[in-house]
Amino acid sequence: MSWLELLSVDLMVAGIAALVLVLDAIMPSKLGKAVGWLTAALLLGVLVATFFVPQTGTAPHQVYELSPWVMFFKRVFLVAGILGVLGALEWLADKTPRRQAEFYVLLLSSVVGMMLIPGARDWILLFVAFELMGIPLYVLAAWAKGDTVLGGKSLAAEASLKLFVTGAASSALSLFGLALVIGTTGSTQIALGGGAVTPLQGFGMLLVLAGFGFKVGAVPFHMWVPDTYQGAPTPFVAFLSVAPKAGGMAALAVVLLGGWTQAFGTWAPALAVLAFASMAVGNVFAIPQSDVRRLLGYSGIAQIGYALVGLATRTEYGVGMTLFFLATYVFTNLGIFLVVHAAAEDMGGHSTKVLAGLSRRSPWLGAALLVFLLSLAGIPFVVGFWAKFFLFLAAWKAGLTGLVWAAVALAVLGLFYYLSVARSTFMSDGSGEGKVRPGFALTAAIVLCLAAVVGLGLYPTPLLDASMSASKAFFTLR
Amino acid sequence: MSSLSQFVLLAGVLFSIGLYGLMTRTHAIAMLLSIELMANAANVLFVVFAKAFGGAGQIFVLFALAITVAEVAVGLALVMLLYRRYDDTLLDLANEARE
Amino acid sequence: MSPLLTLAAVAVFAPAAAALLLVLVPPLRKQGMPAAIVTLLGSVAAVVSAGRILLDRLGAGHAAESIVTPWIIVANKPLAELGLLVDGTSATMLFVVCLVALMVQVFSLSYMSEEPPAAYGRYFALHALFLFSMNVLVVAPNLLQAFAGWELVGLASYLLIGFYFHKPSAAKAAVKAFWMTKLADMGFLFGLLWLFVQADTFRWDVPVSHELANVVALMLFIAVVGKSAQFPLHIWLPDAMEGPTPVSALLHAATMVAAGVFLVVRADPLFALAPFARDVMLWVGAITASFAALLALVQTDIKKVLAYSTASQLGYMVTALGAGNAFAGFFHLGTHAFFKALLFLAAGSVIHAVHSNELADMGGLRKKMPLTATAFTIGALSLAGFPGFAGFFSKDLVLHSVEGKGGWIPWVLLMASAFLTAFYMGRVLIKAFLGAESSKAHHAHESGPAMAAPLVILAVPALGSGFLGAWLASSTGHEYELHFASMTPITATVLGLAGLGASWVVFGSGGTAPFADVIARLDRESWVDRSWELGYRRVMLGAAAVLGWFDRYIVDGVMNLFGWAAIEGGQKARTLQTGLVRDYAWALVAGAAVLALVGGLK
Amino acid sequence: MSMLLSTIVAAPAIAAAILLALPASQRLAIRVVSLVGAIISLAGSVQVARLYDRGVGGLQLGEDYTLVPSLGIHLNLAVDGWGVALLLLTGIIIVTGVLASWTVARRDKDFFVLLLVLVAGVFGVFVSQDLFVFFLFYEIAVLPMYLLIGIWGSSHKVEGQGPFRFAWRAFQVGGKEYAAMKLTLMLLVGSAAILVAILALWNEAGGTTFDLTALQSHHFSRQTQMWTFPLLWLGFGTLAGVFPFHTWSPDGHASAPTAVSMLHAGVLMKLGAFGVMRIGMVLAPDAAATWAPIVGGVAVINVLYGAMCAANQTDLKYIIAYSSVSHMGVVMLGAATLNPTGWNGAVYQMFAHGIMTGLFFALVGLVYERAHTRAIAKMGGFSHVMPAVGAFFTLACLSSLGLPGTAGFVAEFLVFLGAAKTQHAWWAIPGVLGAFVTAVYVLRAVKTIFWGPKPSGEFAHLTDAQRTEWFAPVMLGAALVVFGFWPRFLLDFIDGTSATFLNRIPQVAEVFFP
Amino acid sequence: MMDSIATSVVALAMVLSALFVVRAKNLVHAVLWLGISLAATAAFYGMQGASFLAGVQILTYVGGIVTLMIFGVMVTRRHEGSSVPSGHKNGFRALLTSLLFFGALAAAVQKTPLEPRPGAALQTTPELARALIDDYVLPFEVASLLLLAGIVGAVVIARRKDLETPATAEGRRAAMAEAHAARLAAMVTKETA
Repeated sequence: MSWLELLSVDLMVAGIAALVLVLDAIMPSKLGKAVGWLTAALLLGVLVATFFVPQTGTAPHQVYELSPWVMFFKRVFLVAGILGVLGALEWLADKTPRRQAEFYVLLLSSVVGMMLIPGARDWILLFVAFELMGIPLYVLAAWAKGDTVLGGKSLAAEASLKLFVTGAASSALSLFGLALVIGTTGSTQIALGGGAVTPLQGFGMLLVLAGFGFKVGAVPFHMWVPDTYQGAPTPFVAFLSVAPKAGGMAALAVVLLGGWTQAFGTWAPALAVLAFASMAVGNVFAIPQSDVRRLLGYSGIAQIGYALVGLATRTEYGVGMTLFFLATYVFTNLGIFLVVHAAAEDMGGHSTKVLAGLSRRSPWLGAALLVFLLSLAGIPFVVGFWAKFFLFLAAWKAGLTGLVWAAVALAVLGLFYYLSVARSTFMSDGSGEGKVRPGFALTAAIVLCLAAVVGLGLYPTPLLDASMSASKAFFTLR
Repeated sequence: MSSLSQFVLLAGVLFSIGLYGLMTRTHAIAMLLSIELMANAANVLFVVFAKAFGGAGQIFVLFALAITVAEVAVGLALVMLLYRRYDDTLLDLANEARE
Repeated sequence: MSPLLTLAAVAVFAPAAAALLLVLVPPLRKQGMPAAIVTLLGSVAAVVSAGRILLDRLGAGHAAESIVTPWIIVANKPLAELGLLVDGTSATMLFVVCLVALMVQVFSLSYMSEEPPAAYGRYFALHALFLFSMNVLVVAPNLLQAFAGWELVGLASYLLIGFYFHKPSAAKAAVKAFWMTKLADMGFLFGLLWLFVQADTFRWDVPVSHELANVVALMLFIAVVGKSAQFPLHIWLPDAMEGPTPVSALLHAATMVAAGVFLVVRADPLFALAPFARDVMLWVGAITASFAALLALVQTDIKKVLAYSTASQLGYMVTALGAGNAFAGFFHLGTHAFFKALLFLAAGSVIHAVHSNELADMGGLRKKMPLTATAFTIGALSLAGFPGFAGFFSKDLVLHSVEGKGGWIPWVLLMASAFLTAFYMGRVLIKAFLGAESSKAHHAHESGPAMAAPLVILAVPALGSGFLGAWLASSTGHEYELHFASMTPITATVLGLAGLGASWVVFGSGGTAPFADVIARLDRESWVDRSWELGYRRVMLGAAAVLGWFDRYIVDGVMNLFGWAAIEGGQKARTLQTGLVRDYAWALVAGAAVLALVGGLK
Repeated sequence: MSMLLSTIVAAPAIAAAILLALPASQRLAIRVVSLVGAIISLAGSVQVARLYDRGVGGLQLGEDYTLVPSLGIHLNLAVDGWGVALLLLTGIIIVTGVLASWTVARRDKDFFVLLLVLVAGVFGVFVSQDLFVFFLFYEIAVLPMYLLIGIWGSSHKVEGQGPFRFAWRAFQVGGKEYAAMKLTLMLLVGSAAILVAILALWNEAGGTTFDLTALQSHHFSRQTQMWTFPLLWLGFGTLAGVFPFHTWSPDGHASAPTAVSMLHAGVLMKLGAFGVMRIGMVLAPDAAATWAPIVGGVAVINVLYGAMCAANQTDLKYIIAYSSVSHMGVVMLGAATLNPTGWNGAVYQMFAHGIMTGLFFALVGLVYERAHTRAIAKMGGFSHVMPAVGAFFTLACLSSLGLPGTAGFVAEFLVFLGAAKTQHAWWAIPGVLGAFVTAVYVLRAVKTIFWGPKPSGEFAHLTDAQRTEWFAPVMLGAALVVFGFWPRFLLDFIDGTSATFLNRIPQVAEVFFP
Repeated sequence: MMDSIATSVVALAMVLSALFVVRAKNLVHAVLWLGISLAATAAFYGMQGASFLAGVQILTYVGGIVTLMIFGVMVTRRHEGSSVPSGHKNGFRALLTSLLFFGALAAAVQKTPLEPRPGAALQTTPELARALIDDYVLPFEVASLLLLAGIVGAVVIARRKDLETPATAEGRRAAMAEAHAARLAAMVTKETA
């Protein structure tokens, strides 16, 4: 057995990317939507395959370590990838028919990058994987470069440049920090080992934390989020808002909990501050927003704050809950962006005003949006409730009572704007006419998300058990 | 103060200069230049530490260079996009999302 | 269950069944006459049972029979019980109530015949409800059941006063009656609560300390003041005359208003331990007796004369109770029930004939309505304490019991009231039945047998029930003695005759009462009424307005403030996000620098 | 294992799921399905009352399904005596509520779905024996209210006054969306407090189980109790309308559609009081005893203040809404007594007030649907045209002012008696005064609306209750009288459970259960 | 001694040229200063014994990136001529923040004893090569994927032909020029206000 087998899933995804690229080169104009369907189908195949490939193992030189923890993330990223592909499929074929394949290639590259993160045990691999996840996103954010976006302004350049500049800057920041940390130890292993943390290392660690903080959109590294969410193509934002976040969280977990376990005195307070600031800023800034994508951007900042609380627990329990949170967040946030996308395409804009009366024009989309909103707000029998509740349980158990207080209070504030969206889309009748009819792939993606959100809301145990055993594996192996 | 500390501070100065540029520049490419300065400062640090403590610092620099190249390629493409969209390369122009 | 209790149960539940039937089967009620028949059947059953019980009690001394069942359970123990208590007092009261009720209902058959069928049915349904409620009160084995009955008769009173609910005045009077009595009933409730907290029971005859007895008795007496229209809560009773006249006869003269007196009689063991409460009662009763008698003098509405007279007579009873002679009060209650019901029914007959309540519209009716006139005269003489009539005996007993109490002042007040009573009754007799015929009286004629029969039947006890005193006393376990030769009865008789004579002198020639203007002002612009009105409008509604404003604009305002702060805060905050990349970069760097600073200095 | 309780909870939820599958055009089918779901729940509740062995007491008819094994969360359903009473209440209210909503015209499918979801939550709360599941159902019961009021509610306008006038700019005070948002946010702030308390209790009990019986047997440290109890009190209390957190209630009830007001004032507010007693006082007994003076003090404010505010209202729904605030004060007062008399009274008042206020709102809905106004000053003489409505309204008023023979009396009497038995006997005084003030404003309302000359003009041709509209008044009115005359139908259930719970409060147990 | 003087000179060059990069008014000059700074860095690498890196630095940075930048500047410049304003705003705030950062670093350096580990040696070029294809072969492969993605991305974005015909592009250009003037004017008024 070659150690490449450990990477079979990642190789398969990379292979799909290559296949798509080649197909596009051979017959560029004949593919149409087929390329999207093919990608989705193959990704689904990979998702199925994840259950039949080796689940544990270590690559030579301790560069990479496969475990249920890693497999959990891989599946999350694959699901996000499938849903992202399905959600974008029709929009791509319609709006940018001549560069569909490239979209999938870049998306898949990013997915490969993400999938490598949770298993990385070496800084070099982690850093490269992290960048592999990030760089395609800069490009994808600018995808709608030519067309006039709904509402009249093309925001592609703005969306991608803001993402890029802040992203590149934070890369540089974490690179500098990394130099301080690993330069002084002389080893590229993430695991720091024992011994006291020197001030210089502490300095570096928090720079690295800042760099990761950018990717997950934690305050104060969050500024790009609303602009990018608003300007980038919505189906892509659906993907952007969940998968890289999960990737960033995985990196944080690998580094902080896996590598710098002993140095928690340095980073734990900072993490708590980031968590609090994210929850506070996200929830407060979201209130006056009228563009749903922008509102969801701030909401995403707040949601990441909750997830950070889970990491701040530093317990197996808390990490398990964070995994559960992230996995459900994939369905919820992807779902809500896809619904907004579907609605906006037919209603002509993303503002709450334009989306008013959605549930009159398409009852099931209106209901779906409501369900996703409730899940984000943490209302029972949709999965978001469990996610939040579990996190709070873990945090309280870990003694982070202050953070729980803040989180609970701010969650109520969050309800204010989630309900405002619901008020517009579900309650008011609006003025427009005509049905809202998303395409088949988009419908399929939304229905999948909806089924997951409701199904897991009714019976969260399978996912919770998977999260817990992933977390357990992580803590056993570290 | 040992020469090592001085070299760390040298890298720090370079990095801070990059930061300064990042925060003051309005031209997109000028910002890119500042980011290059920052990355370069980090590389300097790697090399300095690699010499003092051994380890794979140089390898890291090699990877960092590769990544920087990719970033710059994408970045410049985005600057072109900006230019095409606004007929200029001032980043301040890209401020239409917020209402 | 003994036969006696079974009979008592019949007396209670026969009207209840009638009421329930009429509620549950709307067609029956809406037909009118069937409803009357159902109610009457219930009442007849009740009267027969009550009569049978009374006969049974005749020779039984004051032995009581009772049965109870747990009604409210707390901590696995019965906290409150419902049941039947039959002794001399309740047997007598039950019979009086049922008989008068039946008479009034029979009278109503004809009196209310002009009502639409639905209203007619409703009327009788309410009567059944009332009789049930009153009987619940009468046979109550404990204070709590008495309270339940007490409140229910209040409800019946409210609904019956408001029977003509389309008339704003009737609506107002009904609500006023309920409010005033409910206000007073808080005393009952507090008394109950306090008694139970201290003594852990609701029994009538619980042995308690003087202190507790005083407090509880006073509380209960507050309720009596309301229900029995004592000063200063008497003001609802005249207004209650807005109800149909038979209702006034039954509820607001004979039975319901006397419930207060009955309550005190029942709770005599408690009141016996409460000398202070008794003193209060003595004074309140005496003041009410004289004050109401004075006001009765100037009323132009025949029913209002009778209403004030009722308040006055209730004052007599309360004074007697305050003087410590419960039997005197109870005896007067019984005789009063008959003669006052008779008076009201006779007045109803007159009103029915002339279609007016005003004395001015009557006059010279003795020729047109001889039977009615005779009945009214019997009632009036009985009320005035004419020797040999029922009222004479009971009033004598009351006056006798007051002798020497409170420095003779209550006695003097009651004596004065005795004079006034005769005086104003003489006035009514003269104005209504003697003298010249008014235009309205011209077409008056005697009513049918349904109205005549009750008058005849009630005239009998109004005349003769005074002679039953000794028997009543024995069956309720009291001493009874006649004192004809002493000063009190002689004075009272003289004053009564003097009152009649004076009225002949004053009113026979068409004159008005002396000081009529003064008294009238006392009545119409009654400071009592106005004080209550002020209390309601200014104090209560004023406080309500202040609190309502406070709730809407301060409490709610603070909540709105939070919402406002969230929205405004969000609006203000969004300006922090400038949209400029260099600002984003700055935030990024500054954040990282601060973090790193902390990390480096740790 | 009997499936009775899960049937009761699931029936409305399944009915809602069926409704989702029905096309919106099948209007009759939608109603019939809803009604069937509600009736199954009611019948189940009646069956529960029949099967529950009062002699044995305690938890019965238990069902246990594992929900999240790793966290010790079980869908653990069982009823105690309180549960029986409140299940019956909920069953009655939802059946009558569905019938009272028969005429909802706009988006009726959505309406019934939300209504049924809400009521499933309510049933769930009353039978949950797992703290987590309890909270889960509690949240479900709260949230649909937002949409129900926001979509089907009615609006009016309240101009700003007073020192906080400026805050009126931020929203349309009095509007249905304002009411819905205020209600939801306030209630969810409450749930947030509850959540924190639950976390703390769970953690201190070992962090392995949410089972209420297990938690009950754990003695929490006094320190934890002292701060979790107020959280639970105010958290649940917000839903129970505890002053000054009652302010969502008048606007919410006034804006809500008929059935929603019925359910909300009739059942949901009870959820709050139930939570305070069942969770707060039972799990934190020491703190409950210590805090009782404050809980009771605030409760009497509620009673009197609510009544006085009601006396100042000119809008019929506001009158009823404030009366709910006042009556829920009675419940909380009963709870604060911490003696079996007061607790029996509190639970009985939950039932009595639920029925009574359900009747009120059903009738107000009837009147409003016909007269299209809620300003009582505009009404008058309605008994001429709708005598039955008038009669039932009067009946509700009588129960409201605590007339013997109605359920309201038994409840209030027990509460006042319980209050008088505590060291704070003065509580009974404002309590009884509140009942008097109630008499003033309800009878004034009857007089103004239903009495007086025959109405003319627009109100001349109003009609009495018709067809399905009869059910709600008849059922609820009958319940008021039946349970007023023979309280033991319920009290026997309630009593045993009160005693069990009170035994947990040491100071109380000594006195009452030596 | 000679060593340290040479190092100081190189370091000075690095810092000064970096300063010019961020302060130069003309963007073209800034890019050229960056080239000098990077070249000085390469010299520094050489002095530190990392000669392979020095070579790579010259090739990729000075030879590749700087050229690319110049190219980018030229393509996106608005007017003919060699001067491209590079913009400079919020200098004071940025200065303070940079100083804060540097101060923090200096404090951390001050508090950290930094003594070179005896015997530690820089990897030689063969060692580097071996590490790259043995220890770090996985990251190496990933980096190739990353470069591929970067290239694909850059091409996709830079490519102009997607949806536009030359005519629409021309129209859009004209419209944009107008809009641009308006925006600039607005920015100026905002600044002055």
